[in-house]
Formats: sequence, C-alpha cells, structure tokens
Amino acid sequence: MSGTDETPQTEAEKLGGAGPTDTRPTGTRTSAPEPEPEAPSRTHSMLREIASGNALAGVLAVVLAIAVGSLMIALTDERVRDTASYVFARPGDFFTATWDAVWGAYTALFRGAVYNDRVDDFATQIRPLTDTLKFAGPLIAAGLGVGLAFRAGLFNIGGRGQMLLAGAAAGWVAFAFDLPMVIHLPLAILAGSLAGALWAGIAGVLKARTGAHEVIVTIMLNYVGFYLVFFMLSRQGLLQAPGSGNPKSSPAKESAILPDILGERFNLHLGFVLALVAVAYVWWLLNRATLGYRIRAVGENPSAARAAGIDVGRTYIVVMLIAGALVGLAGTNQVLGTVTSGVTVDLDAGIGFDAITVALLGRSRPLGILAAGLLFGAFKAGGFAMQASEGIPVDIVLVVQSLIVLFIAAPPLVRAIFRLPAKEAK
Amino acid sequence: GDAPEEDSGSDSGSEAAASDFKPCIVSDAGGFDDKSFNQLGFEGAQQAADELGVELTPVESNSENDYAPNLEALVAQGCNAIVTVGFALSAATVESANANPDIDYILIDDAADNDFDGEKDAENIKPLLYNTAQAAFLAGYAAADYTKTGTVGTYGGQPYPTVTIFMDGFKQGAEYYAQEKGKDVEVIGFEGGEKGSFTGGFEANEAATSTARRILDQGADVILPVGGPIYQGALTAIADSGEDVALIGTDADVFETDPNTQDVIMTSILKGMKVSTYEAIMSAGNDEFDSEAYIGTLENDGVGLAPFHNFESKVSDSLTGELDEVKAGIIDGSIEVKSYLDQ
Amino acid sequence: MTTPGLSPAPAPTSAPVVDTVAVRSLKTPVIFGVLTLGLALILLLEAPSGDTTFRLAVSTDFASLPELTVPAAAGAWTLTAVCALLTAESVRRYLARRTSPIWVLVVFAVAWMAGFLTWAAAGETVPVVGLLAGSIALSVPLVFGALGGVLGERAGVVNIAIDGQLLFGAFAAALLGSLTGSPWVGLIAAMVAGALVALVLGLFAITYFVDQVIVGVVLNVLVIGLTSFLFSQVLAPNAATLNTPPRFPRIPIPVLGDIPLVGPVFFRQTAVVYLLYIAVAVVAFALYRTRWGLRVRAVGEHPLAADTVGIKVNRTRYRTILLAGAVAGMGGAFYTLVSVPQFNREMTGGAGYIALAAVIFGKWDPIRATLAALLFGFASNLQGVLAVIGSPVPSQFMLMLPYVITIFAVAGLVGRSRPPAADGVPYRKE
Amino acid sequence: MKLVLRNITKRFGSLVANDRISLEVAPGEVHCLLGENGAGKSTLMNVLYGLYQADEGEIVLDDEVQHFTGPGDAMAAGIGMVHQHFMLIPVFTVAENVMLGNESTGFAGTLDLDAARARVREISERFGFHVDPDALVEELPVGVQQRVEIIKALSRDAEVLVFDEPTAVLTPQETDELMEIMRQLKDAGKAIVFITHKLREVREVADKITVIRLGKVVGEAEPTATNAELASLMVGRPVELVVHKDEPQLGDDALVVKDLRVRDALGHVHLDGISFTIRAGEVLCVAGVQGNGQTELTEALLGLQEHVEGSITLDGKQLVGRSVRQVLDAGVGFIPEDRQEDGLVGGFSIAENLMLNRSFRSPFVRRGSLRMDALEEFAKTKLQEYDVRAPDIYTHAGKLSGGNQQKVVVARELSRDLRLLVAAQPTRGVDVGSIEFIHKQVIATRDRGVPVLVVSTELDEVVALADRIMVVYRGHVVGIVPGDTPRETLGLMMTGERPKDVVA
Ligand SMILES: Nc1ncnc2c1ncn2[C@@H]1O[C@H](COP(=O)(O)OP(=O)(O)OP(=O)(O)O)[C@@H](O)[C@H]1O
Ligand SMILES: Nc1ncnc2c1ncn2[C@@H]1O[C@H](COP(=O)(O)OP(=O)(O)OP(=O)(O)O)[C@@H](O)[C@H]1O
Ligand SMILES: [Mg+2]
Ligand SMILES: [Mg+2]
Repeated sequence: MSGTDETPQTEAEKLGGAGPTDTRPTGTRTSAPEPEPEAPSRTHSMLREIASGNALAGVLAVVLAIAVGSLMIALTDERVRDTASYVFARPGDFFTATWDAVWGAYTALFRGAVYNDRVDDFATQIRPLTDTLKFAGPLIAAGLGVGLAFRAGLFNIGGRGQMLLAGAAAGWVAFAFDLPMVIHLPLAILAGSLAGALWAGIAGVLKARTGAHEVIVTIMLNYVGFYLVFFMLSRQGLLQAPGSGNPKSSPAKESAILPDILGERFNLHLGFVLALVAVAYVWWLLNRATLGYRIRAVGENPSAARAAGIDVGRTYIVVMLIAGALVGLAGTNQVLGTVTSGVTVDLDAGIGFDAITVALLGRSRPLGILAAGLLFGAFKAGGFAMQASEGIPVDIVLVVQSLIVLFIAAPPLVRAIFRLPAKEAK
Repeated sequence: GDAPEEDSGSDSGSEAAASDFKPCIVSDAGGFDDKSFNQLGFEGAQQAADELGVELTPVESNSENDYAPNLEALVAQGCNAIVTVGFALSAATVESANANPDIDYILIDDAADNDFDGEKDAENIKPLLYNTAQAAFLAGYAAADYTKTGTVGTYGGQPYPTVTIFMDGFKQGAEYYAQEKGKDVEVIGFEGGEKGSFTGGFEANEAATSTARRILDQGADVILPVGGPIYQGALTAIADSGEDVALIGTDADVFETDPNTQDVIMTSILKGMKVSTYEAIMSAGNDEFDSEAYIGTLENDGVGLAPFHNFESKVSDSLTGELDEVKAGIIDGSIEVKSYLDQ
Repeated sequence: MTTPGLSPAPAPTSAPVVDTVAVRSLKTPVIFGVLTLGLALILLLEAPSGDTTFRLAVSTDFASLPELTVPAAAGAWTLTAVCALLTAESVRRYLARRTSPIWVLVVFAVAWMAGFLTWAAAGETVPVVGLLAGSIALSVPLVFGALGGVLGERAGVVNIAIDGQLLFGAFAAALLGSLTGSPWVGLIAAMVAGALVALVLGLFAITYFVDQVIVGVVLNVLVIGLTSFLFSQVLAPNAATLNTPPRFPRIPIPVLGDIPLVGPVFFRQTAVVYLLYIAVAVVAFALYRTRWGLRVRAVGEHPLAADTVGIKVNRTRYRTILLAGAVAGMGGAFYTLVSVPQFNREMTGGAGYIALAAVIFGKWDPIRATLAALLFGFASNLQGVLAVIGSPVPSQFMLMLPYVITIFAVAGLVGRSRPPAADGVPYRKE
Repeated sequence: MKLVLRNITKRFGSLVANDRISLEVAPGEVHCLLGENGAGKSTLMNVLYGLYQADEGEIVLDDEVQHFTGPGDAMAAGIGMVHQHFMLIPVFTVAENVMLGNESTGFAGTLDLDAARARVREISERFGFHVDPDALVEELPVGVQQRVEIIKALSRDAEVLVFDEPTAVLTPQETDELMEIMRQLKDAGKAIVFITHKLREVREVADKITVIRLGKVVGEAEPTATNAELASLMVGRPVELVVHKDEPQLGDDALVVKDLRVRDALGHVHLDGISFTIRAGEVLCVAGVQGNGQTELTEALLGLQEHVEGSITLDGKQLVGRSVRQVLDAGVGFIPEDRQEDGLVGGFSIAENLMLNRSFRSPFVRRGSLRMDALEEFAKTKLQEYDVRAPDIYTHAGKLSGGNQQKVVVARELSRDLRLLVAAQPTRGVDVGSIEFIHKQVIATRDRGVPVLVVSTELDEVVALADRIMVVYRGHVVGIVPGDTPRETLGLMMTGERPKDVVA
C-alpha cells in the first residue's frame, strides 16, 4: 500500500467510499486540525494497528458474527428445539444437540471451503480450497469495480446489469465465432469487459453531463440490462440457442473457455488469475498512476480537484468505464469459466450485489478487496457443503457475512461487547 | 417437559436398517416451497424415499451459479440418484452425469439435449417431460364454455417455454371451443410466442396481484395463472374485485393443496411431476432405473385435468362429456395441440 | 464520512445579483423533439388500425362516465401533431430565451401518453380506472419506503436500509398476522420490525459513526439472509400456522368512493392505503410546519448549529429514523397483508432501492418523493396493462419501461439536486 | 450577570487545549480574548457554552456554580454566543433560525412563525438592525448573517454574550457597526467576551484584555497597549506588523481583462463590465465587501465559471473559454478563497497535495505514472522552505492547522513557473505569524516580475500588499486607485460611492 493509505484515520474514514447522496465536497470534514504527535511511517503504522488492538477487534468481529450465526443455527435446529423442551430434565442432551448442530455446520463449512478431511487423496482434500478461489475470482473483480467507483465518490450499485451485459457479450463472442484460442479467448474477454464498461459508462456520462444521480441510474440500468439480455436470449438470431425455446444461449466454444489452471481435476480456472491481475492493475492505478491520483482527488474533494484542472465529469466517465470493465470481467468469468453452458439471465448469481459488501469490507482498497473476496469465496464454497450435509440453508452465510462487515466497521462496539478497554486515545 | 427414553434413538436405527441407497434432489432458483415443480418433485422424491426407508437429501439453489456446486456437493455426499428440477439445471446435470456415470440422474422439465441434436447428452439422465399443452387445451375448452363475459385470461411468471406451454394450450383450447360452438370467446394475456402478460418472476407478490387485476379489469371471468405461487395474486385480485371469477390451477390439484382456493377454483391442469419423480426414484432404488425419457401426455395420464369440485354444479351439464370427447380426440390425434415439445 | 469537531458553516456563496438574464436550456426542446419523433416513428412503422376505447368507469360505479372511443390512427396522429406543436412552442421559447412554463410540460406529457396509448391499444379498450388504481397499488410500498427515506435523510441519516425495512416489515407482518389472525397486529408488528432495522442502523451509524451507506447496504443483505433463513427453516415448514396472514379488506369510503373516476381510483382501497394518504399528509405537514419538523430539518442541515441551540442531535436523529423505519415497515406490511397473504423470500424485489431513487428524484421532499414513487407505479402498471390488452411491443421491453422512464426523468428533468447538507455525516462531539 | 471561569482545563486526548484558564467578566464590561490560531480560545468558549464539558474547573454565574450538560443549559442560564463559524442553517429563514430550539408553538406543535417574526422585528428595531425575518439566511450577506446570530442570542435574553471572532468576515463599516452594537449591549448591562485577532478592534472596545497562548493565560493587558506589545504577547516573540516592500519594477501589461461579464446557471449576473490591467511585477488588490463578485472574478480568471463573456488575456493569450487545465498550463497560480473547499484534498498527504494541479505532466508524472521519488524529494524541500509545521510529508493535509494548510497551498502555487498569481483571501483565518510569512511570499513573487491579483476583504492586508487597489461593489468596479489611498476613502468606495477626489 502506498504511503497515503497508511496514515492513521478514524475508524469510519477507513472504510472508504462516499455516500450515494454525498455530492458535496468533503473538504469540510477536515476542518478541526488534529495534531499528530507521532510520525507515521509505513511499517510502523501497521505494527501500531496490531498493537493498538485493531487487529484483535477484527478477529473478535469475526468471532462475534460466527457466534450470532451459531445462535441462529441452534435456535432453528429441530433436535435442539426438541431437547430444549426437557432441558431441565436432561440438560446434557440439549447441549450435545446444540454443539452437534453448530459444530456440524461450521466443520461442514470448513470442509467445503478449505480442506476436506473425509477423503483420502490429497487432490480431493484440497479441492475445496480451489473452489474457494474459483468463487473468489468474480467477487474480487466485481468488488474492484465497486471499490474503484467508491474511491471516486461514486456508488456503483449497477453490478448486476454490468455483469449481465458483459456476460452476454462475452458469451456471444464465445459461441458465435470459430477462432483459434489465442485470439478467441482474449477477444471474448475483451468483448465482455467492453460491454460492462459501456453499460456502466451510461451512468458515468449521465452523471457528468446532466448530473443524474448515479445511484438511481445504476439501479435502473440493472433492470433495463436484465430485460435487455432476457429479450436477446429469447430471440432466435440474437442470443438464443438455435432450436431452443428457453432463454439461454448456446454454450461457449472450447476455444473461448478459460482453461483450468490446476488441471482437469479442479474447477479452478484462469478467471482467478485474471482477478489477481485486476487487483494488481487497480493497485497500480490507484497508488501509482496519475489517473488514479485524479480519481482519488475527485473522490475526496471534487471542488479542489476541479480547481486543480482536473475535469471532474470526465473523471466520472473514465471511472465508470473502468469500474464497468472490472465488473464486466466478473461477468465474463462466469460465462467463460464457471458456467460455460450458455448465457442466461441468472449469470450474475448475486455477485453484483455481493461485490458491494466485498468492496466495503475491503475498504475500497485493492488488497483489502482481495482479502474480502477470498473470505466471501470461502463462505460461498463452504455454504454448499453445509447445505448438502447439514441441511442448513445457505442464507445463514449472508447473515454471517453482513455481520462481519458491520462489526469490523465498528471496533468500539466489538470492544464494548467483549469489555475490552477502549482504544487508548492517541 | 419429560425426557424421552434414552437410546430410543430413531435415527441410528433407521440408518442401520436402510440400504445404502441415497436419493438426493436439487431445486432450481425457486426453492422447494415454490408450490410448483420444485415442490412436486420434492414431494415425489420424499414419498419414494419414505417408502424405500431411506433419507432424502435436498439442497436448494439460489441462482444458476449454485447448480454445479450443489451437484458436486451431492456427489461428494455419496448420492446414488439425483433429481434436478427445471430446464435451468440441464447443463449442470449433463456435466455432472457425464462425470459420474454410476449415478442416476432424473431431470425434470428438460430433455437434457443442450446441443439440440435430438439426442440426450448423457446416458444416465432420465428426462421427465410433460406435454401440458394437452391438458391446458382441455382447461381452455372448459373455460370457454364456462365464461359468461366471453373473456378468459391467463398470465405467467416469466416467458419460459415450460410456462407458455400452458398458456398456449389454454388459448388453443378456448379458440377451438369458439370455433366449434360459434361462441365469441376472447383469450387475453397471451398472444403466442413470448407475447403476453408476465409478472416478471415466480413469487407471490404485488406484481402477481396487479397482473391478475388487470386481466380482471378487461372483463375476464376465468383466469389461469401459470407459475408456482403467482396464483395467490389472482386469489387476492378476485377477492378485491368482488366479482364472480373462476380460477384455474396448475401443476397439482390446487383445490387439494391450497384449501383457501376452494371457493374459486374451477379446475386445475395437472402435471404429474410428483408421480413420475416418485416412480423414477423408486425404480432407481430398486435397481430398475431406465434412462428413457418420459413424456407425460393425456394418453399416459402424465398430464390431465382435475375434477371440478365445487364447480361441478356451475359448469354446464354437457361439459364433462364434451371434454372426454376432446381428450379422446387429442389422444387419437384428430385434434392437434401444438406445443414447443413438438419441435 | 466524518466531520470531526466543529466544522464551519457552509460558506455563504451568494453574491448580490447585478442583473438576471434568462438561461436557455436546450433540454426541454430536445427531449420533446426526441419523444415526438419517437412517437411518429412507431406510428409509421406499425400503423394502428381500428378504434381505441378509453373506459372511464367500472361496472360497480353508480353513475358511470361514458366510454371514449377514438379512431386509433387519426387520434394518435392528432396527438402527435399536438406534441409537435408543443415542441415547436418550446423551441420558440428557447430562441426567445424564455423557459417553457409548466403547463407546456403537463400538456405535452398528457398528449404524448394519450397518443402512445391510442397507438398501443388500437382495437382494444384501455381501462383507465384500472390503470390508475393499479398504479396506486403498485406504488404503496414505494411511497411508504420513500417517506421513510425522506424522514431519515432529512435528519441527516442516509437510509439505504429501506429495502431491509420493507422486507423485515413484510416478514413480521406475515408472522404476527398469522399467529394472531389480526391484520392490525400484523401492521403494528411490521412497524416495529421496520423500526428495529432502523435501530440497528442508528446504533452503527449514529452511535458508532460507521459510514451510513455501508450500514444501509449491509443491513439489506442481513435482512435478506435472516428472513430467507427463517423462512426456509421456520415459516415454510409450518406455513399453515405461521405464514397465512389475514388480509386487509377493501373498504370503499361512502360518497367519496362513488365519485366517478376518482372514487374507484382513490377511495376503494384498503386501510393501509388510507393510512398512506394520512402518512404523506402528516409527514409533509409535520416536516415543514411543526417544531418537530423544524428540529429534524435543522439536525439534517447543520447538526452543530442545532446542538448550539440546545437540540439533542443524536437523540433527534434516533427518534426520526425509528419513525422512518416504522413508516417503511408499514409499507412492508402491504406485501403480506394486502398484496398476497404470505411471505416469500426476498419478496420486496429491491423495491427499497426504487424507493431510494424516489427520495432522490423527489429532492428529499415528501410530496415530491411520493409523486416520484407514483410515477414509478404508473409506469409499471402501464406496462402490465398494455401487456394484457396486447401491445405490439415485446414483453421484455414493456417490463423495462418503468426503469427507462425513471432514467429519462432523472437525467432530463431533475438533474443536479441538493441533499440536506449534513446528510450522511455522523455527528460527533469532541 | 457576572461571569467567572475558574481553572478550566480541557483536554482532547493528549492535547491540553485549555490549561487552568481563569477569567472574570463583569456586567457592562467587554473582555477581549486574544491569541493565535489554535490557542484555545474557541475551546474555552465552547466549554462555557456547554458544547464541551470541562475536565476540570468550574463556571460561576453570579456566584452560582453551573453544571452545563449541553448548550441548552447554558442558554437557559443566560449565556449567548455568536460563533466563529456561524451556527445558522442556510436554508432556513431568519425567523426560523431565531426560533430554532426556542420555538413558540400552536396547536399540536405547529410553529408560530408570526411570533418569531415579531421577535426578530422587535430586536432589530431595538438595536437598529435591518433584518427581514422572512429572508433565507443563505441569501443574506455575511454581515447580516452575523446580526441574525446576535438576534438569536438576544432573543433568548442572554446576559452574557460571547463573540467568537465576529469580525473576520466583516467590512470596516460593518465592523464599526458591530463595535457600536457591542457598546450598546454593554450599556444595556450585558457581560461581553470578545475574541479577535485584530488588535485595532481590541483597543477600540475592550475594557480588559486576556492573552492566551498554547492553552494557557500568558498575560493580561490594558487596552492602551501597543500593537507590537500585544502581538508579541500572542506569538511569544517579536513580530513585524508591516510588510517591507520596495517600489514595484513594473513591466508590460500582462493580464488584461476587458468587459468581463459572468453569470451563473440560473441566469444571475454577478459581474458586469469589469475591465482592468495588471502589469508584470505589480500587485493589484481587489478590495470590497465580501460577496460583491470577487469570488466570481477569481473563478472566471481560472476558468472555473461556465458562463463568461468578455476577454481575459494573459501575455496576449486569450483565457476565456479555456478549461481550467489550460489556464493553469498558461502559468496561472491560484490560492483559493476557501482552502479546504478548493485548495486542498484533506485526505491526501501533504506531498500529494503539493502536486494537485500538476497531475498531468512532469516533473511528477512520467508516462501516466507518478514519480514518487521526485514528489517526495520536492515535498521535503518545500516543507522546510515554507516552514510547514507537520510531522512529515505523509501527514494528511486535513490534519494540519489552518495556517499550515494555507502554507501548503502557497508552497504549491509559488513553486510553479508562474505568469500570474491569483490569491483570494490569502491569509483568512491565519495567525499573525503565518500572515507575515505569506505576505512576504506574495511580495517576493511580485518582485520576480509576476503580476499578482490579491482579493481581500481585510483593508489591512490590502493596504499592506497593494500597488494599486481596485474596489468592487455589486459586480462593478467602483474605481482603481493607488496603493496609498487612505482607508477612509477605500471604506467609502466599498459602499459603492466614489469620492470625487480619487484618482484612477
Ligand atoms: N482535465 C482533465 N481532467 C481529468 N482527466 C483528464 C484531464 N485531461 C486528461 N485527462 C485524462 O487523463 C488521461 C491521460 O491524460 P494525459 O494528460 O496524460 O494525456 P495527454 O495526452 O497529456 O493530454 P493532452 O493531449 O491534453 O495533453 C486520459 O484518460 C485523459 O482523458
Ligand atoms: N474537537 C476537537 N478535537 C480535538 N482537538 C480539538 C478539537 N477542537 C479544537 N481542538 C484543538 O484544540 C486547540 C485549540 O483550538 P481552538 O479552536 O480553541 O483554537 P482557537 O484559539 O479558537 O483558534 P482560532 O483562532 O483558529 O479560532 C487546537 O489545537 C485545536 O486543534
Ligand atoms: Mg444432444
Ligand atoms: Mg476559534
């Protein structure tokens, strides 16, 4: 991370991102100068973070969220409820049942997400981990798209529409052309990113030219994009698979499919690597590129940026284009890697919205988004095993995820709950 | 309360007793409580599992992304027969089936032919298909006979073929009646293809209610909602309209499955998913699984029309007889009912 | 985003005006032109034939208005001509450096809509009452949600959690309504549930200064997870006892309900809708005319200034968002106590986000936000009505209509808008 | 009412903002608090007003110890405050602002606006204010807003009145009027605390003076003390109060503005028929009451205004119609009026702020990426050169004190190759020491042959810096006069009148 990322901030500031309605310059919030006694150097501040208990609070936030999840699992578990009716007669049953339910759920989650100890060969044992990475790929890419927009003070809720359009474009290139792989695959990826960029760009242009609020526009574009893709998927000659009546396209040709990177036995495909490349790119963009510098300037204080010769409207457009391309990468990842059987209107799989949480948890910083994406990918991968083996609806994962984001954002609350001493004032 | 006897542990007992047959089922994004094919498939599988004395492992999907991982999770759980519900799961089922030739797959509502060469794409999949247009034709005929306003209506959840096939058959039936009897009957809400009234989803919500309301506003006095629980919207719209409107159910006999409808339900278009799933699982459990595609028709009673129940007295006396004739005509081919399955 | 300590007042920027010249804006003429051309184009591409009938009465009216029948082609072209004239007028005004007055806008909107309907419903009957009444029904949760949004933001708390409040309200209404058999209990439960979501929002956003956007978005996810989880684990397996709430019946208001056109549209509704009318009126009045409203607005514009005159900023904010949550919760009750008597996972379908759009579109004003929500309801219902009577447009495009209209409206008509100055800014002392 | 503060201590974390401060103010007395920026004056007053709770010490009113939990208590006890940053709600009317928190209501909590209007009128009349109760506060000139603040305090029958830097945004005339009002209030028996940096005002109205430095009382002074005495007491060292400058070395006409007309998006014309010329090596000061078009003028020069007619040429190059970036590239340096709004990105480090308007090409940019080493090098040098008091170049600009923030802006602008410097209120809210420094820098820039346009509402500053003075009033130029024009004449011109004897 760059030097600017590391200077200490207040808890709330760290979470990056401006409000959707935050069209005012943010300059005023810096009014009361607060003297900074110590010199923050890069490693220094990280060490201090850990020492000051911020990292501890982070861990406790996760613990707390998991505890709430456990409570829900236990409360709705049949055996627990049965045993609760005679808890005073034989409390052991109740506690065993509760323990079984909760332990069973989380071990299943772990088995599905990281390491499966119930099988013998190593490859199958670590297969869950590769699944986690597979699910993390699009979450990271889309999270970057949302996070980057946040850094420019824009709230991109349009992930769904951007993914759909991107998936449709990539899917179309993938099934409609016969090309060698070296051309076909990049072309399909490019088409997807381009479609995502253009779709998001609409919001950017409208914001820059007419002042239309990007929150409204991106929400509306989600629906418009959905029906547009639906329409194209329902028309022979457009995207619908020839001869089919279902709203679904033909499957992607082999030459446009993201290859598996660990071989046939694993589902992990090149999409994850692309997501990593995207992380590196966004990191470079935000911390080392002039464009990123301008993006951050516009996000932090648009009026100062304008006075410094930065064209705010143009920056909005550029940011939305890049953000859309990143989200588009997630859509591309879906149709060329994860579900290659053809484009459908369901291809976004909720990633467009999950990306918002990922970006928030990652504090709109590329590396943070990477970490958040991996965590959520693990939850996703583990959720399937948890449902299949314990019958617990995957919705519990949503609950735990959102609680983690909330608790991590409010360390004082976590400290209060665990009765830790308040962080020493600097 | 009192504690039960120690070690009465029913689960350990049944586990020991049961064979190692493990039936499993994956829903599509609608979930098992969709009052439609997911639910019926689930009930059929559950019934089979109960009879076989084994436990059914159900998993729900929330989106298309979940299909493949869910199938993988089930394979990892050691399932030997997996029911996948809905055309959306077709591709994932094919992939999983090809990777696990020892497992029996039962795919509801799709032919498992994703390359459209007319052939199933995996040997060990048994597709369950239903030509509901035939039964819907009968419903359309009945509706045309029953209507006093001369307008009958239909609406669907989303313009998927499994939905529009009902609407299509219904329209053809009503038009057949109009032509035969010279009665002026208009079908609103469906024009063929994907043109028609759709709520945009398969949830009982305000969109379902208002779509039904609009159809009633056009003077329809028979209404056919197609798509799981969206008939709930029609129920409220009918109640609010204060008019005498007859409802036609889909999939199961809604008169039985939802007693709230008993005052307004005229009949239901039956789609024998529960039975066919049940039978497929039973055959798999008894090692008699055949992967021949099943197509439910009027002829094999895979689809049909439910009794009129409370409407027995309200429909014309000759209707039941006429319906039998039409049904015979459809079976022997003298009456043609078109549907997407013909292609 | 934070405002540490004492922040300066928004700097006064106004300079005395030397002179005022009229500003020319091409927006209106351009939008008019595009729309008129579009209408003409569809008329050319798909010429309407037959008559279009507008039914103004419903069969239960005691004094019914006559039906209005126009020849589709002639009628539609006439209305297109009217639109063209109005476009010309707006161009003339543009050249004369004058802005188009509101009547031009209104007449244009009505003429265009009528022209479009005449074309789309050629040979059919447009049920005008159903079109309007249905619009209201579709708007109800949106209006409640938007009111909740306006209240929260006016107090300086960005309420993105509207969707969560609606959904939790719907859930609680279904559960408690089923358990007690009383829709009123369900309604109150919905309000409590909405307020509960707001309380969590407050805890994080007001007490712990967490970015309000974050809290809002995440709360929506949390509520989806929670309700879906409970739905599949608790409600669905016990649907008969836990998920069959009673419905509010329709109560036609005597006299008012009998007025032709107006009656069936506005006054043959359920208690929830009448509560909505009251809520809109009360919120609008209270916000601008009462001490409570003055203080709420003060806290949202300049919390420090409010603090210096002895107003407890955070207490006011808490109270306001709890109220906002309760109002939004009422909207949630509409789903399960009026629309369909059962809860379904994610049954709001993102309506809270649309309500949020209405808040911004309505410039943080309760009446305007209500109108924005109604516009949205109208567009959705228009789509449905046309689908039923069979329009020449593919259904996906009809389903798209409300969203496209909103984009046009926001880009073309509203433009930049100014939120309450302290919206989204937590207030912390010292 | 007699006010006594005893040993007030207030800490913010480890910072002691007030360190055992004691103060006594008798009824009918004006007590001045003097001190640099950040000395702790506002903090002390906020403690008195109940906004902050003191860590130690007590507040005594008429021998009764008070325990304020919030401003409400303080107001109820008879304390009124005119805040440094106005505590008015811009979108409310005067009457609404005055009644807020103290509303008279009718049925069901409905506001009784008539009562509020009557109250505003009554107080206005008593003290000779001219304030329309129905005017929107954001549309009022600052001077009037100030009066609204005073009305607010008086409408609650305050007996102790605190004025926290009330004159910072006022014209000389308005300041004089305020002094007059203070005298009236004093005669009415109010106890008044008056905070200011301006020594002239102190001597004009103060009965007693207390000087605070670094949170402590460092001394008391008599109103008769000299400026130099007071200033060195404040700063802790001797300060030069006048800027030494040589005769300008005038070059050719550099900036030529002709018939400038600026309107906003609503069609309001804010500037009309502005023409002037600045020669190389000359400082032209724009004097005038705040809000007479100065903001629009500087923004028009920078290309920040959208609707500009007329011509602005710099060294013969037309600037009207150019983008901000092109104007900057043409060599225009800009010190904006509101540094936090337009000058700095608070969340950026000092180093990043130093390249804010040079994000397009060298020296800090190479083929689209940032040259961090060059930037850091540059920032370190400038930090020293401009005496920016900050731990290091990575410190966020938002965390700096106002004076240091301003130095960052000045450093950035002056380290470019300038062909014109536009400085709007370059020393607003900056302490004496920093003012001195910034003024020296402006003059040094002039002496390098750069034309300088300074906009200031402080006559002291105008007189100190100007070679020529242009007075604006309501969007027009009243006149352009020599730098040594007497203050009285300038004050008069600022009201729009043009004395006959002035030369252009
Ligand atoms: N004023 C501006 N505000 C914001 N972005 C800008 C501005 N000017 C250029 N950009 C964008 O910055 C990126 C690179 O700009 P850069 O200045 O490096 O290009 P350039 O070739 O130097 O431009 P020019 O030809 O105008 O000098 C481009 O994406 C461009 O669109
Ligand atoms: N809320 C706060 N939190 C932390 N520190 C604060 C806060 N308010 C003020 N300070 C610090 O306390 C010190 C005194 O500030 P104060 O505002 O009282 O100064 P002042 O004398 O009024 O200065 P000025 O002339 O600029 O108004 C400064 O260092 C300031 O940064
Ligand atoms: Mg095949
Ligand atoms: Mg101060």
